[in-house]
Amino acid sequence: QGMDKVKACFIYVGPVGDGGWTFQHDQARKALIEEFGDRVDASTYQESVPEGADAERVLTQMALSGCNIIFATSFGYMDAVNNVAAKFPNVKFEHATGYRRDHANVSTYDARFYEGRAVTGTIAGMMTKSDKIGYIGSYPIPENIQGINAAYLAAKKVNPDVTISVVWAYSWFDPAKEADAARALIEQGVDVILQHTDSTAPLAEAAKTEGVIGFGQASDMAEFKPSPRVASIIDNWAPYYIERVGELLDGTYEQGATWAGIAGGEVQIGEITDAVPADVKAEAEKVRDAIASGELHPFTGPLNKQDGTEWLADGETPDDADLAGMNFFVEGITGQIPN
Amino acid sequence: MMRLEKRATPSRAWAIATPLLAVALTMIAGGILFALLGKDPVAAIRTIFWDPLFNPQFAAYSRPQLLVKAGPLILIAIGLSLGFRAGVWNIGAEGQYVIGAITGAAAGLALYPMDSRLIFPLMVLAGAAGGFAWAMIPALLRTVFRTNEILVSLLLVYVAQSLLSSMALGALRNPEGGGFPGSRNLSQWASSANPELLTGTGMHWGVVAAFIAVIFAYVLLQRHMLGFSIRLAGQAPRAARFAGVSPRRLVIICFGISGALAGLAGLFEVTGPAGQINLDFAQGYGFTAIIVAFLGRLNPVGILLAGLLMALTYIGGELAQFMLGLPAAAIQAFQGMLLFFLLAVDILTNYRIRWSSRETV
Amino acid sequence: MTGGNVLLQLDGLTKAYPGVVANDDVGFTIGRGEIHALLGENGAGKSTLVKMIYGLVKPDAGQMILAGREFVPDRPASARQSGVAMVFQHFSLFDALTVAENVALGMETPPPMRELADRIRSTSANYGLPLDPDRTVGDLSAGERQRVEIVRCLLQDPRLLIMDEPTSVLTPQEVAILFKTLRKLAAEGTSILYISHKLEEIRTLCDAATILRRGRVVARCTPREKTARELAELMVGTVLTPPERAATPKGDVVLEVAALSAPSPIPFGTALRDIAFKVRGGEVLGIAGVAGNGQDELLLALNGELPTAPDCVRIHGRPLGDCGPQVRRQAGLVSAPEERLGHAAAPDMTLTENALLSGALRRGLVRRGFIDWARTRSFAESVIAGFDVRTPGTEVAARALSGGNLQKFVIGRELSQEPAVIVVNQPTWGVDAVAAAAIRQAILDRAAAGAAVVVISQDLDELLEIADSFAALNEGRLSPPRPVAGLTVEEIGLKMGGAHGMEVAHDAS
Amino acid sequence: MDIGGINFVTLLSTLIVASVPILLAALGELVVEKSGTLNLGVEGMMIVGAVTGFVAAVSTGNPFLGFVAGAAAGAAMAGIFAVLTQVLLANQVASGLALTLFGLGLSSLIGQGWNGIRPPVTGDVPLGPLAEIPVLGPIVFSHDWMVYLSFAMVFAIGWYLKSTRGGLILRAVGESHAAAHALGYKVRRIRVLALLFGGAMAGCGGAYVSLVRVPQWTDGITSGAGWIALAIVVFASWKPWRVLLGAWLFGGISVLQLNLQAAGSRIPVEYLSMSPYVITILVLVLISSGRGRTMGAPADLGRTFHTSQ
Ligand SMILES: Nc1ncnc2c1ncn2[C@@H]1O[C@H](COP(=O)(O)OP(=O)(O)OP(=O)(O)O)[C@@H](O)[C@H]1O
Ligand SMILES: Nc1ncnc2c1ncn2[C@@H]1O[C@H](COP(=O)(O)OP(=O)(O)OP(=O)(O)O)[C@@H](O)[C@H]1O
Ligand SMILES: [Mg+2]
Ligand SMILES: [Mg+2]
Repeated sequence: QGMDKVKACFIYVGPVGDGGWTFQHDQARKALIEEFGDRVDASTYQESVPEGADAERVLTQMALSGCNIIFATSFGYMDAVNNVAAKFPNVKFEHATGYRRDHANVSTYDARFYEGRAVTGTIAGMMTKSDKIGYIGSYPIPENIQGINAAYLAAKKVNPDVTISVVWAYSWFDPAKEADAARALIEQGVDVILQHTDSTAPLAEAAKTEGVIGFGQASDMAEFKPSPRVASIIDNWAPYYIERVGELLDGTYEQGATWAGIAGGEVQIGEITDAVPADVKAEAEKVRDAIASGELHPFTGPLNKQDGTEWLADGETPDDADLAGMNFFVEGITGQIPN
Repeated sequence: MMRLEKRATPSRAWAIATPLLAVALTMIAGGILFALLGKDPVAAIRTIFWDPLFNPQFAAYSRPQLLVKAGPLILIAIGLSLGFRAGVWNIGAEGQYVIGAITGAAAGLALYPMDSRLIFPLMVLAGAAGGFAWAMIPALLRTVFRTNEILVSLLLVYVAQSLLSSMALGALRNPEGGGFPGSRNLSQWASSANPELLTGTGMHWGVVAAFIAVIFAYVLLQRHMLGFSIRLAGQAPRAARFAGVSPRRLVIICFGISGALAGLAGLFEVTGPAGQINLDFAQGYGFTAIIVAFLGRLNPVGILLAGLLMALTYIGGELAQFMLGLPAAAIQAFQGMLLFFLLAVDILTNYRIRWSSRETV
Repeated sequence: MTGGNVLLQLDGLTKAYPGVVANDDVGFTIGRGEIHALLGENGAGKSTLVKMIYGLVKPDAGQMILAGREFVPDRPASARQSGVAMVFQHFSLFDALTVAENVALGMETPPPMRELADRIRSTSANYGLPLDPDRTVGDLSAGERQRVEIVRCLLQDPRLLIMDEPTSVLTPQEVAILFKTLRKLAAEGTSILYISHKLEEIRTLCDAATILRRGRVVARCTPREKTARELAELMVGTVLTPPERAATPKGDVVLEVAALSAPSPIPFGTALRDIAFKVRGGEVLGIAGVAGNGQDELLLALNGELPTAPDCVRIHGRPLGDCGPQVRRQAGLVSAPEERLGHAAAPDMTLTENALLSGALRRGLVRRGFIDWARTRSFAESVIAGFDVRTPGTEVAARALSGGNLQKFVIGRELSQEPAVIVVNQPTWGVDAVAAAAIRQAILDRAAAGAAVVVISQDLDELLEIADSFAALNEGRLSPPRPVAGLTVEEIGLKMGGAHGMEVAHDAS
Repeated sequence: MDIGGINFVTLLSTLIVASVPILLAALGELVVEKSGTLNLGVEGMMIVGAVTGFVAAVSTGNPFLGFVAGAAAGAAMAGIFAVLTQVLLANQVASGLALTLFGLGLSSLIGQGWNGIRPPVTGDVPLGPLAEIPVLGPIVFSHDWMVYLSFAMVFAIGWYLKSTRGGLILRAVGESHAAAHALGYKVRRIRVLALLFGGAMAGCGGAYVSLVRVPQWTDGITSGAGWIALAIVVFASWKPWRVLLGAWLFGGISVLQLNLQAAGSRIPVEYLSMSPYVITILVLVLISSGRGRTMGAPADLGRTFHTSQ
């Protein structure tokens, strides 16, 4: 059963102006308006909704206000989405990065950010002069751990001497803390910074020291081109949103669980600038294309866990459940995951 | 020139009228603010104050939500108001709220997945104890070392938030949660759930507790010697010592009560509306409750009304955000203004204003 | 007085406050080099008048002429520039600052600090009031603090020096030195406007007097030509009768204080040192002393606000030194601190609530923690009726009462509790003569009924009138009590601590 | 200079920069409290200063104007507080809290659309060869002018309070407003001026966060620095010199905990991240214990002054 007009609503965990995670979701919302024009009303969104009781109320009020499909763009909305979905079976709920689909009207979607990390990790490994790369983690959760492991493995492949230092910011978005973390890493001799937090502060900090580079995260962070931002991992939700709303319009919408990566266009590698030597750029692009084509999996055995026990046998790759619950560093990383 | 003349006795009429005047002034100033933001001020004010209560599309859902939102605010504000009346400044209720939620949740989760009716009461006790214990830190530092309780209680909020992250990521993390931060959902485990007691009312145990606290505080302040001592210590500290009130004991009592109530609020929230310990659990109830306490003129009935009013601005504010595109920050500034106006017009209660042409010293 | 000799002429000065006309058409003149007394009951409007001359308060009507020119001081600075200096009734000093800094704050254009310090040393020595400019004012005795105020004025070579009750904090010896200084100043041509309630002082010092009652000038006279009693009756407008006392036999020792030492809980306060005395039932012990010698601390130690070792304070033999006010009340001790607003009573609470404040325990106003408001109200009503407290009712705030009426309420509240021990500090401070007599009588009546009474007062006449035995408090030490009979004011003065090292200065001048 | 994998020269150099915002705000608050007013709204004034300074600097391209605008905005916020507490005699604690709440909302409102932008660079003062001196060079001689200005303010405020007549009057008003009033000083006017100065300093400190420290604008960017500034005033017993020390101590711990993490310390992260607050509390306890009256606290701090004339 198709629809003449769809009202699509969005609930964001941060401010639209964060220039990162929420900003990218909002870009995708605007892409919907662009794509469908009058057939879609995508004007309704609410920013900075905390995970918990407030999210449940906002979702309910959105459902009451006549939304047909609601994109809930944070993992922490999981319980709220499923609770509200039970009460509004006619409203479709799309939950980003979650895994629970308790009701037929709940779908989940996510992106394989670790694939992008393999590309930036390659650049990091080849570019570092001190053989020290740094990683600003947000929280010690699987998504971050996947990224750290992927970046480290990629860097080590091209530079066996590389070591990685991790600083946890305990926030997705806290520019002051991220800046301090970047500074601390630089003071430790790190000259390539990878970040899993959403502000441009680490890049701004990197810009203060000659020879330190970093990467855009979530959005392109183009204002730091060509250096310190030498490349970026961009979250691109527009294709998915357009696809889902389109399906709702033409009546082909079904419950789903999507985890797409570079191949699906959800994870994009932003322009690799000329601050990077041509051979490095070529190598990075090779990794990117190999992942896109499926030739290369960032986690391919033989791989051991940090404690030396075997994780993947030669040639083996992990399944999605294994990836989604990743809670250990791979062999060679010296830091500890806080517990 | 404006001249202020202290009234012999505070005006009772103004004591009731000032909050209403403050709300009216805030509506006007807020309307101007919304107009400056390019929104229709009348529509904005209506969406905030009217729609949650009477708009047929939302009211049935929003009205009970008022209680859900106001419950913890009232519960915490009642505790704080006792201290504020006694001149004991607990600014760290947010931390006590978080710790109460953590200890309460931990007590329950330790017994997971047992099935017992005793678990929830046990968690309630643990939550109150957690908030109480956290409040005892500034209270004891104050009484033993004379350390400024405003600063200590406030700094402890940051410490509590660090503990919250650590708990959400570590000790209390849901082992079946795919490694994501956050505890098990306590509202979905029958033994620990704090459900809606009467469907469609929003009434849960936390709201019940808030109402009990209002009555308790009212009786305490009106009829009980402890309440009298609290008022006395706040109005005339030396007279309180003369009467035999021990300032140290009062600090301990006021922090203890407010900490325990904040801890309770945290526990009821984590087992009910919020459902789990997660990184976003601390939502500033402890700070907003300070506004509520002052808005209610530190009077239990006033706090009850102020808590509901505050909840209205939250829920109406949310509606105004996604219906009118009013930024979340505008609502926050609006709430700040409300407190400003309240403080400003409060002077009418205690002073008479005279206008004279002559300059004054 | 001829026109050329007039320094200040006041005409028709009027100042109204809400509910009171503090000054009503006040006018008089002060000659050059004249020491002029301003007399009046509490609240008669003396302070208001001098504040108008000093530019702190603006008159509603009237004019002033200083040295032949119209004088309209709009702020203290312009008054100071015109040569008017003032020593305040309540000290205008800053405890945490040094003497030199305090002096600098009272001057228009103070010289650099070092020079100022030298000038303070020389001027103060010159007038017999030696001061160390580097000391912190909070550490000084009351007499020394007053010197700071006076020296601050003298450094500005004033034409008119206003002194608002300067002697209430001085020992008789210190008063003598002060008078010598003032006479020297007058001889040099400075006019002095002198406010005091101590009529004998006025008689020895002043050349002329103006008497105010309820804001109006009711009389002018030359004080030397009147007796103190005549002056008092001019002020009050009625004939005064001294209180009666029945010679009652003394009972057993009720209150016993021994080896009482304690640091002061008040910033810049005075520590108590080894205080000992006994009071029998029916006996009134009068404790004299200059303000700031430990009176407040002694009251706190007796009423339980300042805990000490258990044996320091015994009531009926029970050691209670470490117990708080409630336990002592239980044991029969009632007390009335000097400061009524804020200490003895909560300013913003009603009289009913203030009755509860100390009466809860002994009057049984609270049952199992719950307050019986009806009983409390009737207790308040009985105090109001019994002590002639003028108030519209029990539900008005304490601060709405006049000082004297509030004092009657406070004293009445304590005396109505069938006490075994009564401790009062300055029972009649700031209270008019009629009410003061009533309060003294009530205290004596309680003593006659068997209570042990300790009256701390700076008013020596009051002590001589009501006390059986006498002791003096000086820098936290108490002289051994002795019977009051046969005691002279000079002896008392010496017991009160002499002149705090002023003899040296005395010789120098 | 490496101890436990941490380079102390860079650490010291970083902590000097990291402590500038709290140093400025605390110095301002010190003057305010010396005059007898307790303004708990430092956080609110800082964050409004941060956003206003940021917007001004970005739109003019001139960081200097940014700091001026930040100071003006902080002073304007203090003006609200002054009207509430000095004219309308409102409770100072509540007014300060209201100021912070309002400031957080207002700043985020002003800052809409200014996120993620690069502000113009506030460059280091060119001290030429001085900056090349080993150890001392990077620690002392390679900072931007605000760092040196903040040092100068420590001296200036210390000197003003101790050695000038204005400073003497300010302290007198804080000690006893009644006595100061009796001597004819305009208690209210002096307090309002002190408040405006304190607001300007806090606004400047906020602007330093958004223009130099981070540098960018985002909601809640001052993240509690204003509260720390308040704690440091108590810690410093109301002495400018010790404010500097306190700011360095807090800045040092904040920087050190991240350095420890980056150096792979085994201390759990959550303990490291709460350490600045815990240590501040411990220091407060040490400072306030043992003595009768908190040393240096103005006697009339936080009392409302009113005279009916
Ligand atoms: N600021 C004020 N506001 C209102 N009323 C005032 C004020 N100052 C004085 N009064 C009133 O004016 C009257 C005269 O007071 P004033 O202080 O001049 O008396 P006084 O003669 O100095 O008394 P005392 O001997 O007690 O010092 C009193 O009734 C007093 O309550
Ligand atoms: N702060 C105040 N607020 C309201 N009314 C006041 C205030 N101070 C004084 N009054 C009123 O002014 C009148 C005079 O008060 P004041 O204290 O000066 O009395 P007084 O003349 O000194 O009397 P007493 O001799 O009893 O002390 C009183 O009737 C009192 O009600
Ligand atoms: Mg007087
Ligand atoms: Mg009087």
